[in-house]
Amino acid sequence: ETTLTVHYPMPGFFKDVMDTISKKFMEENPDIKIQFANPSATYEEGIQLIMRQAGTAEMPDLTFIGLNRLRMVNERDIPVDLGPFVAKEGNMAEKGFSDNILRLAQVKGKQVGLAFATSNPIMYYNADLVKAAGGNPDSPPKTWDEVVALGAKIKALGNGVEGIDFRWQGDDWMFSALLFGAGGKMLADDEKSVAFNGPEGQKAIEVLDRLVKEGGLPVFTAQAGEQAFFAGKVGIEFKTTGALRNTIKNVGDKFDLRTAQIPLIDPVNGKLPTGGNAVVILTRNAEKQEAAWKFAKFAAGPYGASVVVPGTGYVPNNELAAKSPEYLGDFYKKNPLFVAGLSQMNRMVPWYAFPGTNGVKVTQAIVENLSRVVEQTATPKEALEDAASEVESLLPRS
Amino acid sequence: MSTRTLTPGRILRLSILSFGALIFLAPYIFMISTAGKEQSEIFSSSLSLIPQQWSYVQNFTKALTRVSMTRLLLNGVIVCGLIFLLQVLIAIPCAYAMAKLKFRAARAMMVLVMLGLLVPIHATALPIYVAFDRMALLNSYFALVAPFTISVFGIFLFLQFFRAMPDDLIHAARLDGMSELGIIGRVIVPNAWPAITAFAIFSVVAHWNDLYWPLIVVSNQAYATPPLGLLYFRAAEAGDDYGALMAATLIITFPLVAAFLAAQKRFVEGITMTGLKG
Amino acid sequence: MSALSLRGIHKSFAGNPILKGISLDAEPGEFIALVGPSGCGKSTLLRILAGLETADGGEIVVGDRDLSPVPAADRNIAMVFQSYALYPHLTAAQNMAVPLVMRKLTRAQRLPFVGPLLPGRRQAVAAIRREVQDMAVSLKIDHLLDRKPGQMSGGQRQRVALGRAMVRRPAVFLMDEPLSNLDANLRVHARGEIVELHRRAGVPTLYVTHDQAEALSMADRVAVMIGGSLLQLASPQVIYDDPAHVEVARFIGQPRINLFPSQVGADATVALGGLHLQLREKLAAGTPVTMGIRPEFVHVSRSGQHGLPGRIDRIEFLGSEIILYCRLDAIGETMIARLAPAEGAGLASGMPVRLDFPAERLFAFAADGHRLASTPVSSDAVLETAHG
Amino acid sequence: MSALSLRGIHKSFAGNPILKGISLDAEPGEFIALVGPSGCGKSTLLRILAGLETADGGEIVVGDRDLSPVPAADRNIAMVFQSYALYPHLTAAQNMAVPLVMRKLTRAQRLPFVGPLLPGRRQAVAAIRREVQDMAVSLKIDHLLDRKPGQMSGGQRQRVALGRAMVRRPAVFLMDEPLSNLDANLRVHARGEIVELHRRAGVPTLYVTHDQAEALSMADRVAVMIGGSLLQLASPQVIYDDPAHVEVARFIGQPRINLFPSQVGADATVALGGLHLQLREKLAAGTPVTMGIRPEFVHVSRSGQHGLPGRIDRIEFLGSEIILYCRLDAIGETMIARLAPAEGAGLASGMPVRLDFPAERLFAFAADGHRLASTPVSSDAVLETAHG
Amino acid sequence: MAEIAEAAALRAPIVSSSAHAAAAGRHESRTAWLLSLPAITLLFVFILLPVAAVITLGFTDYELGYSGFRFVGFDNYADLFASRTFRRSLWNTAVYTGIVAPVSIFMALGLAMLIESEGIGRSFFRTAYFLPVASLLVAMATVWQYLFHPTIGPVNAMLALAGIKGPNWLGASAYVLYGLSIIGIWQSVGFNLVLFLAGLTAIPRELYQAAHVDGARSAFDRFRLVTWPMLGPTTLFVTTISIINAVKVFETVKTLTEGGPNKASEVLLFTIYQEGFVYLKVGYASAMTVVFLIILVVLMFLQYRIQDRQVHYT
Ligand SMILES: Nc1ncnc2c1ncn2[C@@H]1O[C@H](COP(=O)(O)OP(=O)(O)OP(=O)(O)O)[C@@H](O)[C@H]1O
Ligand SMILES: Nc1ncnc2c1ncn2[C@@H]1O[C@H](COP(=O)(O)OP(=O)(O)OP(=O)(O)O)[C@@H](O)[C@H]1O
Ligand SMILES: [Mg+2]
Ligand SMILES: [Mg+2]
Repeated sequence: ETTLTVHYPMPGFFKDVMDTISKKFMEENPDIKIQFANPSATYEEGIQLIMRQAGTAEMPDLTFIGLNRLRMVNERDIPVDLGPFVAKEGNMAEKGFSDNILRLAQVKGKQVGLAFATSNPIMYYNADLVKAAGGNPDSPPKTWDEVVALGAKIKALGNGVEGIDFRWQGDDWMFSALLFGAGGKMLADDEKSVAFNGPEGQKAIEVLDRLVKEGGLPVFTAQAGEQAFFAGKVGIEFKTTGALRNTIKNVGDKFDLRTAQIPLIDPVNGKLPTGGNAVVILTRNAEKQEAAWKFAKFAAGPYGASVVVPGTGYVPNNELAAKSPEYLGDFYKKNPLFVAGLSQMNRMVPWYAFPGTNGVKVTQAIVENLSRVVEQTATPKEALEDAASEVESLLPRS
Repeated sequence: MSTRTLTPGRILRLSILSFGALIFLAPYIFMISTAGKEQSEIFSSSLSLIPQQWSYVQNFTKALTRVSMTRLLLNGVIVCGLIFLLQVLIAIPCAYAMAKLKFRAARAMMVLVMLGLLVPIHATALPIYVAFDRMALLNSYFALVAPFTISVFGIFLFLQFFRAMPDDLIHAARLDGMSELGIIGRVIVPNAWPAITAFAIFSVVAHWNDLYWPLIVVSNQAYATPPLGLLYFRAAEAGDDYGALMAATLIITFPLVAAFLAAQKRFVEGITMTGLKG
Repeated sequence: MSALSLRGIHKSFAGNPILKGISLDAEPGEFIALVGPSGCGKSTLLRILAGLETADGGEIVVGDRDLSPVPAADRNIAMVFQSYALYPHLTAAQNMAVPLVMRKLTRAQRLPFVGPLLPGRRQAVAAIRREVQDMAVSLKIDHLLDRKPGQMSGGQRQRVALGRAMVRRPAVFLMDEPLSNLDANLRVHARGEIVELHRRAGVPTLYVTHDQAEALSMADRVAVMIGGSLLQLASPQVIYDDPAHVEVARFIGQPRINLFPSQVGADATVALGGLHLQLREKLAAGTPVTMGIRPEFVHVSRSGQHGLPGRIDRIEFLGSEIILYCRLDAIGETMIARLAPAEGAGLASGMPVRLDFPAERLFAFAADGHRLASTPVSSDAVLETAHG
Repeated sequence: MSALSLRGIHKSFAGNPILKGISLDAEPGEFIALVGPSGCGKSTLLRILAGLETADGGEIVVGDRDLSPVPAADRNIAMVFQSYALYPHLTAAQNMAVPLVMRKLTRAQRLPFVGPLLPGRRQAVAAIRREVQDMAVSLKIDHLLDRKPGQMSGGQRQRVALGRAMVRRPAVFLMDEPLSNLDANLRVHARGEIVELHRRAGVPTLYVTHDQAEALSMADRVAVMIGGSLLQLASPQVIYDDPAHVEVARFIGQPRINLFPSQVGADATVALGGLHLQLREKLAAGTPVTMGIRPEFVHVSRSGQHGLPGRIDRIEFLGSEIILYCRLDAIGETMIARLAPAEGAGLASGMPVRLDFPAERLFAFAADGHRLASTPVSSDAVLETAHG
Repeated sequence: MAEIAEAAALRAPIVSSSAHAAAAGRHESRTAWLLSLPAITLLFVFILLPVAAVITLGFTDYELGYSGFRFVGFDNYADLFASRTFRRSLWNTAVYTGIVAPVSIFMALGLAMLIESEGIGRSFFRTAYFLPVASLLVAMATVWQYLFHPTIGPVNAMLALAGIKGPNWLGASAYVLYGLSIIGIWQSVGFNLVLFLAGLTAIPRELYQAAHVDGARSAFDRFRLVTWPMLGPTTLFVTTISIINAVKVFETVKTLTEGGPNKASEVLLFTIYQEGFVYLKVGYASAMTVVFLIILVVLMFLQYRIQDRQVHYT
């Protein structure tokens, strides 16, 4: 019998999911026992834990790591290369792991994990407010111009109602959504110079600026924005689809909650960053690796997805799960709010991870400059230029 | 002085105190109210403290069942109890020596104590973690307790308190044939209850609520402390089940409040040095 | 061999010398009263002896053991503190039991929880309880045994402090004004208890007091400490009747001795009020001296021939005696006389009187204070040398 | 009109009655000494007067103002605490300046930072400094003005505490054993200062003391408090020569009065040592009474005819006097005699003596303690009624 | 009290220093050593050694997750002093401490005295003001987010009632430090309060009685004459602890603002944490820790030396 220690972050999202999956897994594989290490509150703390424990006896056998941090972890040589396992498995696509999906958890061609829960940014809106502001809740805005216009109308309702909340804080994910949506890129292909200050980037940051100036996007902390939306005081909110289940619970029947695709600056070439995490194998013990691979496959597979999606709002990371009525087919018919994320799956590209040791700092620099735009203490151009030069200086100089 | 009559001054005093208490308690009032609300009811545009639908039972049931609350509370009691006991046993003799004995190293000790006060656990966590790992001590009560057995705060607090004690009292004890340890146990401690109780409150509260260190050294849920347990109720990216989170928080905070209520008489009981003249 | 000896004890506070070489030997079982003006260092000396304060110089020997390196707890000295120093958290009974518990119970027996289970503890504790009870009865505080110091009056606290020292059988007793807060009867009673205890224990006792009656009546010898030095250490009678120093004479005696400045006359004689003394030391004429006469030897007559003329300034009634303050006509200074109430009948302020005294009761002191041995010379003429 | 009057003050601690209805009137400028055994409630009474403790019943009137509702700070009473209660963080000078600063500077002038800028403050502060300095000189602590209480001896602290009370001009002075830690000379000196100050201030003073000399010599009237009641309040002379109660007689007088149990004989007479007294009250024969005679009236002769036969038990030397403890042959009780040293010459322990005393000095007390008025009856026969 | 000192023409206090007999002194200091030995040992193991490790790391380029490191001399320090973030967080920490420490000290002192002089509800008030100390920030963060919410928050709702437009307490860079300060005060008043309450009990009642008799009529007079000076040691202690705790502010920043917006709430410990554990640059973070410690040690020592002289009377 093999015992696997599994670590995961954000128990608020994943505890039930993990319990369900592991229970089912153990039923199917009686010779493998799953035990959970104490979960970490956030992705960051999870990574810290793994870094500290790497190489020690405390290190778990499997963990779940944010997609944008895979690169950093890989540079420290922490995850086990899953390439050989994939190769041995052969027909991964049949099991729902298309190349596209495998690629989400690859770093420079190395398969460091299997995407477990994936998300993309969507638009949430308060249909009641939209109606009150004279909009049509059944045809949500499709372009940023429409968003700005609708936001302004909602804001004009007064009574403390804000037009828009856009989750720009914390990391560069939502900026990526604007940037990728305009067809832009973070860095040049050689990863040596900044590319986000190009025209696409300028368009992206101007959208943010307009959201503030015209659309009624106030300065919120992440939680404050969310809370205000729950309270029915915000018309339109842009954030991950992963928060859907929670949002539904918190809104209850206070108002008519709807979701829709997030507008793209370039509707043709626009892409969206993939959020979420991947299951990563850490154990160096060959026997355990075998068992761990089984679990990883199972968790990231159709069954896992069928548990994760309804439980959170993440989009299925397994194509089989999405299509097969055995798993989620019916779910989407019954739960139209979840469709927005699903419908954007074809646009999902990996969340860009910066090279070098300053990877995290780079995202921080971007966020800080975004905050200047939101607080209107800098023009979009200034902020973008500053961000670009700061990021430039943080890139590896080799 | 009189407690019977309501003078204007007294009314003013009472209103200041009550108003302040209301403000200080506001977060708790909100917390208690939230613990009884359905998730969808929590964030709403109108501030209402009374839940529309009483969900206390559901929320508390959730808090009690989703984590093994008894295990957590028991761990909390064991860890805090051990820490406090060892801290007191180690800090009091040291503080006594520094306060009342002529002692060359007292000055150097003072520097150490101040340094200890300033060093945040965040700074020393990593080396200690590595050392514990090398010695395979992680995931144990030992790992949770050991780094806190030395409380510089305690030494500092007791030092201040002991200094104020009259020397004659200690002199009398020496002549009565007490050893220095005897003096500590029979004279200093009984007369330092306010300080010890105050310290107990701080120590227990700090370690009961400590999240940082348990998070680092404990990965086995058998040793999880209450706040670690609380983490299951919290998330980063989106909201969480706030009603249950607040319920769990209340459950975890309750023992502290009870302990405080029991202790607070002690530290204001007033040990006056009435055995002395001058 | 002396039971307790101090040799050249020195002590300064912040550069002020307080004790300037105190040396003192006590026989086994001797009771020495230590008296001196407030602030002269009496408490300091006791504290040094007890090991609570370190002397700047000097030696303390008890039996034949040098105490200097011995810590206070091991010196086996019992002390009554001037400030009582009772344990505020213990009742009177517990306060008094402490020294016994510390010495009579073994370390193991004193342990909490375990201790009470050990053999012999019951009996020991019962014995202690009895001793405390007896001591409390003899100090008349047995009704207070359950009170804490905060609930007692000053005198009651003082008696508890006394009891705490007295229940022990130490090598040396030190008492720092142990009766200062007691009323006269209680004081007399406690005095008796202390003397009794002292006799039974037979250990040297050093007793600081401001009450001369106490010092003179209880002590085998009285040590008079003034200005950081021991001026005289002798039996009460000698201290009183034969003071070695003007300060001793001034300090001992109630009301205080009458002192008048004077000068050595011809042939090394001195005079006061018509009385002449022959000094044994051959001092040159004109050397300043001080003449002293105790108030109880001053005889007051309303119409005598003898004696110095004066006038009554003030009469003080003290119950069993009367104190007369008279201004001497010749030198304008005050002479104090002590009379039985009967003798004072008929006297009133402002009355002219004659003050007379026997020559053999006159003391002469040199300018540096030391006593000048002298013998009376009979003469009847009032010499003017009496004036400063 | 009396300047201070207490009416029926009651106080209990934890159910124990301590003060059982104390009433007392003081004239303006009167000095009353309050004496009584340790623990009888003297300090408690002063504390009630000062407003530091609340009485369970009774009234306090100063001038014609009922003080009961007035808080302590507004009573304008100066008090010397038995335990000194000095502010440990202030120097002697600062301690003494406190009451003046509190009363002489306006609230604004006392403010930090702003205060010193106000007009008049400089002068006021200078005046206070002078007063403190003067007071310190008169109490002989001017060299200690910069010390904190922790650096002073017991007696020095006590004088600072006294000084703190005396710099003021209050409506009433309360002093709780203010001189207990001083040596005799200093005490006499301080006594003089207090009396002087009292005279100048002309306000009623309540003075607690254990020193009878102090009480008798300083006070206009002495209040004797025993067992929670005021047994007698009268001039020192009356208290001593004419005690109203056996407890008063027992309490006042050093050494204490000789008391013997006796019985009323025929015709309401009582007898002791062959002396007969006629009682004014017509008590039945056989009623138990107590006879008293003060030691200074006991005449000791080695070979007299008169008086009770006895044997010397113990001789106590007190410098200016001698105390004789004699055991009476007939009843086995001790009679104390007080003699001048000269009279005692030749006496020794164990010697048989005769003890004699004048009939007009005999006191008779009823069984409940009150004094029985009596006149001597001349007779020479030694009556056996003297025996219990 | 200035006027008392002045009226009494204060000269320099006399400090006693006595040379002592070597033998007795040796015994005493041996006992002292024995009594403090456990503490010294543990101090060494859990504070000095780790600090030494931190100092060593400060000279390396160690990064979490990598196994090896290189000594880089003072490079980290050079980077540090060039860093805008570090300067910013130094400034923010100073502002935060400057607000939280004094306010929480004086508020606690005032409350302690009000509570002690009040007959009824003492337990209730003590508990009410103490509760924040016992709060678990993991959960409280949510509550504060809500209370300080710019649109639906009760705080701004109250302000609106008074006609004031409430700021965005935790979201706006101009206000975030004040928002955090309010929470900091809320958390530390109870802590200081308990210390003051314990300190108040140690004041002999008799001194208050003496003050009454001496004519200290108003509560303020008695406060200045007795309470304040007698609380000296407690106040010194509370001040020290308050400053240290304020400088060590971390959890609120971490859970509520993450140093944002735009570094407006970046404080020292958070920066250290961010560098060390989020950016994983342990070497650099260690250097920062060392600087942090040096600043604090110097600061505290000055404060302690100055005040200590004034508050102990023996
Ligand atoms: N807080 C208290 N609780 C109980 N009893 C008390 C308290 N305070 C004083 N007493 C008792 O009240 C009585 C009177 O005390 P008080 O201090 O007035 O005596 P006193 O006459 O001043 O005695 P002394 O001469 O010894 O100072 C004493 O018997 C004392 O034990
Ligand atoms: N800690 C100290 N610092 C400075 N001077 C001190 C200290 N302790 C005592 N003194 C001084 O030393 C002298 C002797 O003090 P000590 O207490 O021995 O006097 P004492 O003879 O007992 O007086 P009293 O009869 O008043 O109790 C005093 O003048 C006192 O002011
Ligand atoms: Mg003394
Ligand atoms: Mg008293």
